[in-house]
Amino acid sequence: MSTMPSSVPQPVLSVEHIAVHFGGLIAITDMSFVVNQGEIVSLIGPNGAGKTTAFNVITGFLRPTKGEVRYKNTSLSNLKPHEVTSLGLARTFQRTSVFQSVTVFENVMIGLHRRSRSTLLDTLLALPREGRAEAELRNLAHELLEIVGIARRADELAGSLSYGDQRLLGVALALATDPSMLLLDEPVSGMNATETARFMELLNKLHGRGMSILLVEHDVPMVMGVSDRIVVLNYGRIIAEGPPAAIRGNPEVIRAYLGEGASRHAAH
Amino acid sequence: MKRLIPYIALAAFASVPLWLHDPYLLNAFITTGILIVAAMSLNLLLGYTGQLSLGHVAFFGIGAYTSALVSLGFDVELIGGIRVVHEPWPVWTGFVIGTLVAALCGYAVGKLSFKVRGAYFVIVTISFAEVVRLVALNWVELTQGPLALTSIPPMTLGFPGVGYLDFYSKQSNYYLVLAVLVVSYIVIQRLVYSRVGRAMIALKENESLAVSVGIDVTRYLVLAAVFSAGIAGAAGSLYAHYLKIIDPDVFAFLYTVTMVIMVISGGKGTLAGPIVGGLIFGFIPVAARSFATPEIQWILYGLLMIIIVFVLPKGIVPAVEKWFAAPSTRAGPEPLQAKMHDTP
Amino acid sequence: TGAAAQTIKIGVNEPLTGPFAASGTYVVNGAKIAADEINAKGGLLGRKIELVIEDNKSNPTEAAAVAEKLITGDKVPVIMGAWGSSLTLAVMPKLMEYKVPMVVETSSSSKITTSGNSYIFRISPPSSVEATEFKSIMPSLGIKKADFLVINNDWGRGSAEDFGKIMKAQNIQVGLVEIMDQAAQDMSAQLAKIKATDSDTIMVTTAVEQLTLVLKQAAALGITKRIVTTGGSQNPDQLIEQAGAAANGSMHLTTFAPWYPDKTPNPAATKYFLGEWKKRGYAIAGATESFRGYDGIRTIANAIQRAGKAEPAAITDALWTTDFPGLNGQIKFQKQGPTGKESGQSMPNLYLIKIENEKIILSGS
Amino acid sequence: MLHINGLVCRYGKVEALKGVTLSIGQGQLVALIGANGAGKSTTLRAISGILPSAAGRITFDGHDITKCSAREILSKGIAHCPEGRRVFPDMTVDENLDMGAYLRSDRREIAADRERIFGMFPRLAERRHQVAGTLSGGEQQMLAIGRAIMSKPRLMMFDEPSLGLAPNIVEQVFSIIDSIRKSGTTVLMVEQNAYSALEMCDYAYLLETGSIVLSGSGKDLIDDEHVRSAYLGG
Amino acid sequence: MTELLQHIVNTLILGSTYALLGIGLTLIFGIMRVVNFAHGELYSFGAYALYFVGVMLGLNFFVALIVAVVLGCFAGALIEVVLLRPMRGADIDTTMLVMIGAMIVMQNGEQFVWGGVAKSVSTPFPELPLVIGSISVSWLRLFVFCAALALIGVSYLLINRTKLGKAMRATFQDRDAASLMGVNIQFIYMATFAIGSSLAAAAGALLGPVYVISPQMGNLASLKAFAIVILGGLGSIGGATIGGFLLALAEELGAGYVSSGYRDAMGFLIIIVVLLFKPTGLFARAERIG
Ligand SMILES: Nc1ncnc2c1ncn2[C@@H]1O[C@H](COP(=O)(O)OP(=O)(O)OP(=O)(O)O)[C@@H](O)[C@H]1O
Ligand SMILES: Nc1ncnc2c1ncn2[C@@H]1O[C@H](COP(=O)(O)OP(=O)(O)OP(=O)(O)O)[C@@H](O)[C@H]1O
Ligand SMILES: [Mg+2]
Ligand SMILES: [Mg+2]
Repeated sequence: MSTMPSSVPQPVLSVEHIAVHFGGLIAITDMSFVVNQGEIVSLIGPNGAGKTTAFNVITGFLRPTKGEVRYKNTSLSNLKPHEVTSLGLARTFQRTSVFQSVTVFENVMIGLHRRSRSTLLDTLLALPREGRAEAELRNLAHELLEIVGIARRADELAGSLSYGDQRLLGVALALATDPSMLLLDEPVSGMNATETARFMELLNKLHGRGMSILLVEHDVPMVMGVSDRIVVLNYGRIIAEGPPAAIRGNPEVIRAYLGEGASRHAAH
Repeated sequence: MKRLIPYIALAAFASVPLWLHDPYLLNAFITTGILIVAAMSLNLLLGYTGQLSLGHVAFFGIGAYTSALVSLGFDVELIGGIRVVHEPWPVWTGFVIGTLVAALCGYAVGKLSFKVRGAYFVIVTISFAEVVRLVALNWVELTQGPLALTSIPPMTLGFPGVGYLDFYSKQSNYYLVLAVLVVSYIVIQRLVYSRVGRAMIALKENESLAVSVGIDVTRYLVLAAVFSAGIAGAAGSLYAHYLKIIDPDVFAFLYTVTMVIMVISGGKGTLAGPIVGGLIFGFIPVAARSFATPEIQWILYGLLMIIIVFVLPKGIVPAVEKWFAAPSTRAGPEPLQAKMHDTP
Repeated sequence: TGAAAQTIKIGVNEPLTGPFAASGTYVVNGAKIAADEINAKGGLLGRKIELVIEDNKSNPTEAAAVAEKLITGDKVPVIMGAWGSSLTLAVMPKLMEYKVPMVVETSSSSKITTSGNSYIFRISPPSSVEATEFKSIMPSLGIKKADFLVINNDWGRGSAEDFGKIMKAQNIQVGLVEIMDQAAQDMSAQLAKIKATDSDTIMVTTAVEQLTLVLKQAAALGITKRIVTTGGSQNPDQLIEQAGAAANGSMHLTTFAPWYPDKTPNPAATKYFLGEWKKRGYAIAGATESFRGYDGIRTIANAIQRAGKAEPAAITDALWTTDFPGLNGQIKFQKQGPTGKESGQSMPNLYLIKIENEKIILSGS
Repeated sequence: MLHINGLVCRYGKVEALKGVTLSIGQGQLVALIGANGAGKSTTLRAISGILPSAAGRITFDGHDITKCSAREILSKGIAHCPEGRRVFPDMTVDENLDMGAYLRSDRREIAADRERIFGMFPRLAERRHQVAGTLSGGEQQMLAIGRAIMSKPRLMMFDEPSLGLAPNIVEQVFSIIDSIRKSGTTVLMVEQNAYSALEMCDYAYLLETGSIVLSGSGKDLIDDEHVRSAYLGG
Repeated sequence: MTELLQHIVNTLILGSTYALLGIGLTLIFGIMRVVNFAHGELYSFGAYALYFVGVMLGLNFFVALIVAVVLGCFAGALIEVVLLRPMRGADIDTTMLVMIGAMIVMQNGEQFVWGGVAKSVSTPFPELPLVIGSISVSWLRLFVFCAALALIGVSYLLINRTKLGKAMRATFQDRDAASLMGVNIQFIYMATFAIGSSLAAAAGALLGPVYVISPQMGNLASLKAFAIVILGGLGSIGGATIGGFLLALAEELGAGYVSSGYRDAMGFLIIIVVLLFKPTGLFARAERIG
């Protein structure tokens, strides 16, 4: 897991000429970009530009009209979402998404589904292996809750958490699948500046462990702060790509996305 | 204390034939027990995966017919003039084959549910049950159609040469049903208290999220459907060999409704729910017989259902559990009401 | 109490709720008339008789449970029941188990008397008996080709088979055999298909509600073929009342002819029964079903009287020697089924009636 | 104009508000800030009548509205743009806007307002016949804001209006809110984007675990040490 | 050929009544998400109401028809207030159980009050059918057909064009948001259930005279109504209408050309097949993820 970012960029995720149409509506036209091993790439763009749609295509929830996505040289074209997850690609959702009526702890236990090695037979016959596997999972679950910082709410029902805590739980769920790459859809929306800063620390920690991250976010300071590279989408088309500094100054990006107050936002 | 309850209940049930000698009540225990097994199987689908199968009686009936036909033998001509003759086999093989055939049908329906969900799944299961009923009704050569399969032998256990145990008396049938019930209970318990059960709950709660953490929806729905149908088939087989006659009425919608009543009133998604609900709704008709006219018996039955749901909307067992749990640890806030469209 | 212990209990196992509720209730009403009549005359063996009436909910499982309750709980020595064939078939193993006889008043499946249950005594005719008797009436109708429209149960299917056999033997062509579901209300599709054939007669077997619909829908489709109904559950009066003009011209094979009490085998009893029926405010339409309940209880009472005690074995023996006039001919049980385990079957009379101008005309017996 | 006194709200047995007291003057823009789970949304829900309060009193223009239904409260002039968008997913953008004007009957004005909203958010105009459930997150947020404006309230409550919006749209939304206030409508705003909210408001309250712990002008709060470290990222 | 024409005419007539049953349930099940097992009982309620007013009180047939529909509306409102209002917020299975209870009580109540013997109602329409060439159809059924089409049209406009219709849809998509828009939630719940019920009662009152009226008449009606609603796609009036005609066609042709024993099986097979190809019914709405 802890491969150091090598000097020669190793593309892990490559999106190749993706197009998505909904009936007559074109959500994405010919989109291509890569994410390298251990990199944090942000996908930004105005509302309705097609960012979430791109996530849906990458994670197998949506079949593209055209094009292909590859992860570590495996084509994801015909994989179902759970198979994509098994390859080590995990996502969070833009709208808050947790298992509402079970506890926070149980949520993470569900998230750990893929990590258990017990088989149906173990389960039915209650073999000792089953018990060991379960105990292991419980430890992992506690660890994960510590990592995202909601361990103190472990026994509450997930549905009763506040908005921000639910988003953290969403991240814990994604981490539970033991991913090598994370796709985060607006993870800090609904968090204040201080909470956002804390979340950036978490991202950096994961980054430090070699995790590749694709981030969709409208919080410009945060995006500028954590990204190695930024891809800008507008009306389903990539209009700019490059390091944060270059993007911040790009006039087209300012017009389409950042707006006049960009400099003011950046100040904080 | 809580751990002991199942054992105490088991001991209590095992003692019933020792002190209860009224054959009519014992008969009520047996038929109720059979329906409870069926309700438990429905609970696996409804309570744990959230898929409401309103055609559940199809698996029950398929188990009953298969088991009866295996033990009675048949002789049919299929399309194309192929004649299939089956000589009677020992009854217990009927039980096994009935269970397996029902599970196989569960597999098929589970696969279907890969495509259709929610309300649409409900209607597919109803349709499936109706089609199966109509086949049983119209394929007279195999099933005798409305003429009913009669003279079905009682359940026997054993092998040629070793000796046979036959379940003719009420007492033996009672213990047979109890045994099947206990085995089903254990199987369901093992499933739902493992990662399989967590996967099912995840599907019920939020399917796209479940998928995104790597849970294979189809696999777990099919798994639940197979076990559920198999257990229902086993119950159906017990029914056929106990009643000794079956006709296409075993596919009546009323039986599904009865199972649903037992599950929901007792508490869906709890292990003991179908048993508690089953005992209540199995014995109300028996009790009501003694003091009310037929229509009034039914009306009381319906009213009681409404009242139970009004007073204990989550079912009896969860209410009792909540009662016993210390208020500080258990009574968490009510979760946000899940919206139909709150899926991510 | 003493008085209660003194009564002779007779179990009645009938559908009082569910799809067969109407018919089951008719039969029970007939049974009550018989019981009251007997008690008014001083009862049996010096004791009153008491009907223990239980609802089998039109459901075989319940029918079996009810039998269990009647026999083991109420300790009845004899039962009447259980209307539908599948209900009766479900009860039969219980009779064997507890060795209690049952008089079957309505069911028509041939299996009931041929499966080797020696506690069964049936007073209603199975369709084979009906068909055999119909053979003598048939020539007068001049049928050349007949289609069938029957209810999808043992009764309908059995009729189609038995009547078809008899017709073929008489060189009458048998065309379509169409089926209608027990709960179906719309038979237009089947009738449209029948309308298009070259048959001259439609043989219909089902109970009165569905029959009403068949007649109305046939009229709506402009079907002019002769309609002959079988099975004895037609209630011609109800047909006239509910189908109106659509019933005109239809013919019905029935086992009871209350419209012409003088032509029945036992005019005095018929008149008494009809008088009681009216006095109690029941719709006359029900008489053709309820008389079976009346005859059933009288058959049982007659057997108990001769047996001299209200015990199952004695009653079974006495039933074998029954020979008394029912409303519809002599009740007398012939042996049917495998030797050594025979069931009893009585052979009632059969009438063919015709509805003309909303009146019932007796056209053959 | 709006006074809240000792408001207590519970979810089951959990006390989310433990006696909140605040007031809003006519024509003011008031900001309510606080951490996740502090009870900001709960406060708004209680005011707009979709959540019953366990204790306390809410008065609007001197009338007690504590026990009023959501419909009555809206007809008195308080609108609530809820957290998490809550658009009607199976209805089109147009129909959603119609619902915003549910209690109004001035057809011509409604049509004009609708066009004004399409002017503010051209994106919505492009999508007017699309069902709202298939809109992107930000598009839904715009719709939710537009829908709330359609009801023409005297007190407008926004729960995190900038949530999920692109920075240029956020700017625009804040300027819309500013112009709403300028047109005489009172505004109560909950915002995680605390800096912007505090900058533009007349008065602000800080809510922590169900109680108001601090209040003052926006400037006062920005300068407060605790606020800076806990909400403004230090 | 003649037979086929007759089958098609039958399909139209039968389909219109199926559609009527279906749209009533579309409101209650498709929009409100109440699994209303009592729908068939409201159908038979309508039929018995017609019998009571038209035959026992002797009012004019058409007046009786209208009274029956109005009574159905009241019955629906009553059920909503007494049985469903206390269950607000309970999950769908729990309310389903309440409605099963209501079904059992109503059906046996009917039998208790009216007895098990079927009732029939005579109508002012001529008994002789209308014959066109080789096709014939009864006047009563023709009237039922027209009345059903009219009711379907009115319902369509109500749901899709009126403010009330919009408020209904909004309420059941997001109750809290709808109440924030000023919708009177309690009223909408009651009105929706009452309108759905009155449509069921209308179907019963129209079909009562065509068939016979019995306590069990609702059983099949419920089952078919569910099938129709789902075939058409939840919540779509147009879908339910087409679903109704499709089911009638499948049954009619199934009985006519396949086997009458499998008449009902045809309908259910069609449903399975349609749902396999279009898993959310004929008129599905787009859903999105993420
Ligand atoms: N299922 C669908 N049917 C029709 N249109 C859709 C569907 N899903 C998405 N769209 C449209 O496609 C466009 C892209 O949507 P997407 O959700 O990808 O935007 P986004 O970039 O994530 O925006 P935001 O920043 O607001 O979340 C939007 O205009 C949306 O309305
Ligand atoms: N439906 C609910 N059921 C139970 N508890 C709830 C519910 N909604 C909120 N809570 C609890 O009430 C408290 C206040 O929640 P509220 O949503 O008002 O917070 P908030 O200040 O709006 O937070 P955020 O910034 O995350 O939106 C939290 O502790 C939360 O867990
Ligand atoms: Mg998005
Ligand atoms: Mg909030």
